[in-house]
Amino acid sequence: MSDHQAEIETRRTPGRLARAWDSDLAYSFRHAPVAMVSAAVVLILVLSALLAPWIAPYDPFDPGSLNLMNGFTPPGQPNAFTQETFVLGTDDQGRDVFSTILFGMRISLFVGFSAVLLAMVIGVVLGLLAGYLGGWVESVIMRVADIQLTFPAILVAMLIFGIAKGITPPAYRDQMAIWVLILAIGLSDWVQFARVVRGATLVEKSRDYVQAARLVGRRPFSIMIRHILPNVLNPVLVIATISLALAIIAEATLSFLGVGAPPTKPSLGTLIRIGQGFMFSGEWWILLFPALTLLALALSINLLGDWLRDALNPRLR
Amino acid sequence: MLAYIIRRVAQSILVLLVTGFVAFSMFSFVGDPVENMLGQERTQADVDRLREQLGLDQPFVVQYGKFLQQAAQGNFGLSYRQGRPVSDILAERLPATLELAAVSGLLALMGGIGFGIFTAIRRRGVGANVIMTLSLVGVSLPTFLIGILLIYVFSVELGWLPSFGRGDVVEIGGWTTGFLTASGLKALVLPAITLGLYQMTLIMRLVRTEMLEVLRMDYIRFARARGLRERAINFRHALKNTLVPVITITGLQLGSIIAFAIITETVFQWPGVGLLFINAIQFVDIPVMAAYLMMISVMFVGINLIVDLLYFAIDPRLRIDGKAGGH
Amino acid sequence: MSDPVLSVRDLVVEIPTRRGVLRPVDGVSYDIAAGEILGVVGESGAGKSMTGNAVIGLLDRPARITSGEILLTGQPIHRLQGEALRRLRGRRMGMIFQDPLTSLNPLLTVGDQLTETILEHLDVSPAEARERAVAALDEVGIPAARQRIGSYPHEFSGGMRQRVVIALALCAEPELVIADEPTTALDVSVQAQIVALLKRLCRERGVAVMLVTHDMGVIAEAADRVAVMYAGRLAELGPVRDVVTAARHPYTAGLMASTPDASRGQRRLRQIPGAMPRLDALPVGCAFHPRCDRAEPRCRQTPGPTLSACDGRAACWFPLGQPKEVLA
Amino acid sequence: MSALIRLEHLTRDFDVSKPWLNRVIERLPKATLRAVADVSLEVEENSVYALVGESGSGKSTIGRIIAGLVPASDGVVEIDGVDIVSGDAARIAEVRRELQMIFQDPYASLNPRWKVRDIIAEPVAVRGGDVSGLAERLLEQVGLSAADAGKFPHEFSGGQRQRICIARALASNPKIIICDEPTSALDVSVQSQVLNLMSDLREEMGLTYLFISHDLTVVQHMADRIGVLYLGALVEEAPRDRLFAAPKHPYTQMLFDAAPRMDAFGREVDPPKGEIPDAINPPPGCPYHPRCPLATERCRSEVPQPRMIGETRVRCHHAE
Amino acid sequence: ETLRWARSGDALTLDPHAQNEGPTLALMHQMMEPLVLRNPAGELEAALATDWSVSPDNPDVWTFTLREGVKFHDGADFTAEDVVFSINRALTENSDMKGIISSVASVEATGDHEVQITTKGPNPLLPAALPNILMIDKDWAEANDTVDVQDVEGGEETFASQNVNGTGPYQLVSREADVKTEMTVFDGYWGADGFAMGYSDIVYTPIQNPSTRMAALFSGEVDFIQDVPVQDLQRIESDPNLKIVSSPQNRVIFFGLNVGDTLVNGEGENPLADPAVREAMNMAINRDAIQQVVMRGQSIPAGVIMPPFVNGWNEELNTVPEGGVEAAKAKLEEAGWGDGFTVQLDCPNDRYINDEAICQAAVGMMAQIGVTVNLNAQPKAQHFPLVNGLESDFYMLGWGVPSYDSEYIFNFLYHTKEDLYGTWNGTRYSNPELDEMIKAIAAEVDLDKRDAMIAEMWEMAKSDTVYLPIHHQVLNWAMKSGVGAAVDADDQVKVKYFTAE
Ligand SMILES: Nc1ncnc2c1ncn2[C@@H]1O[C@H](COP(=O)(O)OP(=O)(O)OP(=O)(O)O)[C@@H](O)[C@H]1O
Ligand SMILES: Nc1ncnc2c1ncn2[C@@H]1O[C@H](COP(=O)(O)OP(=O)(O)OP(=O)(O)O)[C@@H](O)[C@H]1O
Ligand SMILES: [Mg+2]
Ligand SMILES: [Mg+2]
Repeated sequence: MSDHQAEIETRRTPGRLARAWDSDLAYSFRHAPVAMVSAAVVLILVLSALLAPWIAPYDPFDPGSLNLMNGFTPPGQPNAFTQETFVLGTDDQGRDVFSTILFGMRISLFVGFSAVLLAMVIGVVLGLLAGYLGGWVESVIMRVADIQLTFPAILVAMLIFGIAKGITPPAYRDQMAIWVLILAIGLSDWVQFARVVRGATLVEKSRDYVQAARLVGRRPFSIMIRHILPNVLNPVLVIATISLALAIIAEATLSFLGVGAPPTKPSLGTLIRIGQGFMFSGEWWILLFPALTLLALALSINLLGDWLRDALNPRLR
Repeated sequence: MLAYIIRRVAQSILVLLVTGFVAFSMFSFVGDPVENMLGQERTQADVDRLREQLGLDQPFVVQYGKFLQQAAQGNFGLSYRQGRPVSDILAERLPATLELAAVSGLLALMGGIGFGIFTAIRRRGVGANVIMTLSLVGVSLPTFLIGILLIYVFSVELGWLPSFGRGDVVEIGGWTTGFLTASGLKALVLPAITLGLYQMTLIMRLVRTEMLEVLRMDYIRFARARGLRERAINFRHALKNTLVPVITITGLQLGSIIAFAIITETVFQWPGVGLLFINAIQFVDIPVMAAYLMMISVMFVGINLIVDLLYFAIDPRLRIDGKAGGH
Repeated sequence: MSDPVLSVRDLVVEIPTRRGVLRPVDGVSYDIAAGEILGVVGESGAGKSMTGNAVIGLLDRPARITSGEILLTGQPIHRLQGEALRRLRGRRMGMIFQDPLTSLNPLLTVGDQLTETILEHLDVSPAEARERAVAALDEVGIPAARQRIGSYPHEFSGGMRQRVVIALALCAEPELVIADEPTTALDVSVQAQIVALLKRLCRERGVAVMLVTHDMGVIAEAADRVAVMYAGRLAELGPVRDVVTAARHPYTAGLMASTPDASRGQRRLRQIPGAMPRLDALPVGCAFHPRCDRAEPRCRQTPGPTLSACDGRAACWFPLGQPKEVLA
Repeated sequence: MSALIRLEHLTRDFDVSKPWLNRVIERLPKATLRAVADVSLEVEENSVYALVGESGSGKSTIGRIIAGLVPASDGVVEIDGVDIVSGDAARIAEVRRELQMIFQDPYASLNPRWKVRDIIAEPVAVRGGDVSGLAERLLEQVGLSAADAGKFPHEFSGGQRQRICIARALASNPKIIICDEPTSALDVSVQSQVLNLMSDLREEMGLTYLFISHDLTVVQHMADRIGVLYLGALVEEAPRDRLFAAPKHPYTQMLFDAAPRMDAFGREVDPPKGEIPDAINPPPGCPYHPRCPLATERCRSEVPQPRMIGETRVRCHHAE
Repeated sequence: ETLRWARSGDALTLDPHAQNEGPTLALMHQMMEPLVLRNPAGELEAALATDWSVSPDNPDVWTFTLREGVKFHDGADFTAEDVVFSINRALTENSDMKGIISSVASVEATGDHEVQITTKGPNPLLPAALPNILMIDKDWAEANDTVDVQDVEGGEETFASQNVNGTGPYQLVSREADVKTEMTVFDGYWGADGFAMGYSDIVYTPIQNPSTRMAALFSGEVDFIQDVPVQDLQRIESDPNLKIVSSPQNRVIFFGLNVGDTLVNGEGENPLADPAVREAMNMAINRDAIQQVVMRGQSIPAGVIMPPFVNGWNEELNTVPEGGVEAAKAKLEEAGWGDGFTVQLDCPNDRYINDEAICQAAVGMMAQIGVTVNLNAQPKAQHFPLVNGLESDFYMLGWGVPSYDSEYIFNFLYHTKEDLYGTWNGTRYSNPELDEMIKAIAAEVDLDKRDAMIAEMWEMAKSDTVYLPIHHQVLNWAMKSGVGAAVDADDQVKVKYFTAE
């Protein structure tokens, strides 16, 4: 026995970071070129969105700084009236497309992250409750989930948008749009989290470590949070990643339907909505660059999610 | 089985009631229909009179009650916008949406299952990886943009396919179909692809994941150990088991095709219920919005029911226990 | 008697992993004759299943046979691939897995699963296949086989399911059956039934059986010869009575001794210290030496010998000559 | 010696009926599964009481009822003189502390996301006790090293995990440990280590074990007194040696005969007939009668009541 | 030859008196006719009435001589009783046209082909109110139980909302609302020889999405579209198969300002109550930039909220304030608002050409003089209630003048908001003197005197700067080069004037 112990001990206990690097996940990551490229793209995009105020040459959200006469400047060419030049051109309001993309991505990412977070919190909490408590709590939650599914996401979003417009004080409407988007996307997305968490909870609940925790007198809520939650997070993470891409796209779709981010503070989706109007008119850059950015962002997140799903599923290794 | 159906129906009615209630509580926020219904020269008195006539001055609970009362008699009122019975309008528009949904659903199902199986069986193959990545491109752009791009390429630049509408339709006993004319079929192509692409990707990924799980099961190993052919193993043993979980989600996805049709129909000016709904929202055509939401609920619930019944058909374990599957 | 039904020679299975190449099966050799039951025992992870899977050609990637040979009635089969291998499986070699519940496809009736196997391998009409299926079920002791043939797996009890699995493995009349822990998931009373059934079939049909288990009792009752595996290698191989009563390898001896046995009446059990090493952390020298109380410097430095290098029974540099001493 | 655990007519029914609407429409009665049927037994302090029986016989359920994880449907459960079914809540909480459990699957009974230190200290930490150094001390006590406290469960082998489970069970200084098949997932060589450890700890700490197992040889090794369960009912109960020497109930005899033996080379006996019946629709009368070679008409209709034959308590009309 | 015609929206009904709305009337004008028509040049032209005059002794009475030999599509003759019926129908409670002809007191048939219309007071502009009052057959309406204009709440749909029996050049073949309406030429049309009548059939399809609409034109699936996005004009022009026809439109776009004491959305003193502040804001709007960039030249900067063809128009009124940002800032400073203020701009996003983009541009322009503007752009169904409910401080509105007379503008936009007057005045502006004059001109029969009064009123109105004019829209129709379309300032297509090549 002692020899064996020695054997275990001789394997040094590395630091947290080193351990993470050494983990299966990290290993699988280092051997998946697609995942690495995607991660790099996401990282670059997220960073440049975060650092937009410092990177972007202009502040497109400051209406006072815009010169309408700069409108429709092609990429890299001087504007006919003002002679100013912009890397990726300008849009119909004379905004620098490059800066607007950076700032717009900030909004898209913020909406995406927050919406997924919201969906995740609601879904995980309800899923845990349904799975752990069972009985009528479960029935009620799962029926509510059914009802939620009955309302297609887009409709939910449109209706929520309507309500919010009705009840928010006008002075806050500008910011409201963002929060409404978050709420709308989040609310229509929680069901899948709830379902998955409920399923995983049912499995975990029957494991003996939960029994052991009950035995020593832990309260149900404490068990749910301290014991079960950490063990159901893997699938949640996978769904969250894929939902993030979906949420960003959903935001774009909603803005096409006219319920998206306000045009004065455009998100990527709003930019695409605006840009698609210029598809035939020759100002291709207004659509192309935001669309490519969205594609790169969503595709990379999706690819990462895909990889994560396979990597976290021990049965597929 | 019977008990199960009764329970589902009871739930469905509840769902419908809640849907309707929620919808009604929201209508007042969509805007004021009266503004649209009266011309520029109307007076305030006209506005007040019309609002009263329409019952819009009542609290929404009362409006909802009235709606329910009428709906129970199969009367959804007149569209504010078109002045025609809502049920007629829906009946007229439904075939377009259903045909589009059916074709895209079929496309999504066949493509999804086919590619799903392929990518699962050839998990590490180049082809599978290419398909996986390409399919992700399809869901990484918003549907409306894909639609517009397709129009740009195939209608404007190449001129192969029509950019809008349903083409010529043939009416058969109150049902208009585009399946029987060449132009009707051509008109279906782009919208169906636009609408089906997203669902196809979802189904494909789902099938792949489930199939990979199933291929790891003992009974698959055992089937191999018995020397069955790969084809028999993949299709007879694995696929059938894969379908059991796939059916629920696919069912829901197919349901949401009708919801997503809103966007596709808007882009392609496809004369279905989705376009109707968008118009209704713009006009604040409350009777149409209410009826549409109810109809969507009924369809979802119906699809759910069918899905659950399919479960019974596929999985013998459920047939015996009679335990409700899925939820 | 000509060739043994199965003959495994210096079989090595390797798995390339991120921590180097593992050898879950390392130089295993044994024969099984027709009508003989070879028991394979060992701790979990010793490589029992891996050996069985290698024989029937069901190694999951990335595991693969890197050297050695497997002969089925004298014919090498370890290089066979795809179609050729598939034709052998089921037809000439059958396999039985541990869990009867998960071994059967829940969505197909047992009759379907039987007939598809029979039709796949034997040149018979569907009607005849059905007859054979009934006969197969009947043979494994399913009452009212003709009626039960349309039943789904979940309609059978655990023991009956395992009987169905056995019928499936045997319905195309293979010469070799690999039974990987066929009774582990079952209750004792049912286990006794299944073991009796296997013995009967083996005897009646002259099938060679490789019976994998970690229950020494089952081996003792059912097997003719026993192979003890440790960390991917054969530790000992011999007639069951000899191995159980007079083990030569210290590991086998320890194993026997640590099984509780009231007749010995001791208050404390003999125990082998430690646990079997993980494949990615095999000690230098004989894999067993860290747990062995007889280990000599030689054991720590040179890998353990192969069976053939020793007396053909125990792969040990210092086999126990006098089993009584150890057991005492 | 007094009885530390006392069960009297303990019964537990599980409701396994279909939903209400199905029953109404399909005219089905309510279905119940009697997992524990009228079990009475006493466990003496500092002894090992073993429950044996095949799968589904209600062993675990009894253990979980005693542990308070599952409520009893009927009967009395007394621990250390406190009735945990109807007794005073404060006292129940008190005796609960004296009771711990070890589970069958060492892989499932440790939370994979927790460090060993936190796992072991949990029983104390939950009640707000002082946990400094506790885990390290216990680890040493069960034969692991204090340095293991910072690791996660997946870094350990099955046997080591079971030691961690034992350490956790010991953390709150219990009097009673319910061991639900603690070694059935372990290899023989490791099983002996764990069994030895358990024996040692019992002696050192004066523990009482309720030892649940289906393995007769293990039970024979560990137990002082053994109860044999069949379909929820305690069909035979006797001190160990008595039981092994002279099993009275035909079921016990069948178990002994069917158990594989290391010395039974090439044994050719008729295997036992049949399998355990469906617990939802158990046979009337003596539950064992369909498989029993001694069964008579009486067995088919009348439920046998426990009788004493010498030191053995048996539920059989024909045992002698 | 068939004209395939697309625009963004469909007619809401075929009942000529149920909806006073552009696309609805545009479709019906192909199939039904008024007594007096406004031709593409914007002039009044004889349609079903060949002659009209006000009675010399009573300024309240007008006599209309009807065209003879006119037939309805079903073959019935067009007579005076149809006119009486139609106008009375248009005056009923459920009619949406009653506002246009609210001055009509009664209608009588004074002969088979003569009617007399009596007004509630002298109304020199009565004929100008009639071009959208379409005539239908009395007998047909009675036979089909569609005498009343549809009442949505009433439950039943009416026959007239789905069927047409007019005298117009085209008759209805089939109609699927929102999908397709097919018309074919009416053989018995009285004017078959008098008009171009280049097309024998019309297929009308609404296509909502601008990109799709453009795609349909580019791919040749339609021949003629309205509602052309301004950014696509260039591509159309460069396409040899396509062409654009444009004309200034009868619609002026402007912002309205809340001149009341308090802001709706905001606290404290209302800066907009100060005419100097409004003046400064007016100066800050760079109309040229909007014209060039947002509108791509497709607009005419406006200095007054009156389309150019309206009676009362003069170039001088249309001058835009000089000064630009600097002057505006100075003015604001002077008014005591040098530090700026915050106000919300309510804007429709689906009503006028590039409405949202214009508002956005305005936000930037206001920012340059230190006024922070929060933009609230939303669908028209939500926007207009704000305007009419006095719930906006700063809003966009567009105004067309179907009567081609200034009175219409004053009536709706400048008069104090009351039951019948000032309906669209969302500014709280109330000038008793102006109100007086508005009532006075309505009854003034001496046209010269009336014009003088109008000029005076514009002087007053303009100096108060309640509205900030932006531009007059320019109307663009795009079509295949073979289509000879005569563009109409009201955006009203009348295919009978079209030629085909
Ligand atoms: N894909 C793999 N990667 C790494 N190691 C593997 C893989 N598959 C199996 N192994 C290892 O190979 C060894 C042999 O496994 P095998 O299943 O043959 O053991 P066994 O003797 O059958 O055990 P058990 O009694 O648990 O069935 C084990 O140590 C296992 O961990
Ligand atoms: N929560 C429950 N609901 C319904 N039935 C249950 C429940 N828990 C246990 N049972 C049933 O009660 C009976 C006894 O179960 P128990 O787990 O006590 O058996 P066991 O003797 O421990 O079996 P094993 O050896 O398989 O662990 C079984 O038939 C089981 O299916
Ligand atoms: Mg194994
Ligand atoms: Mg148990």
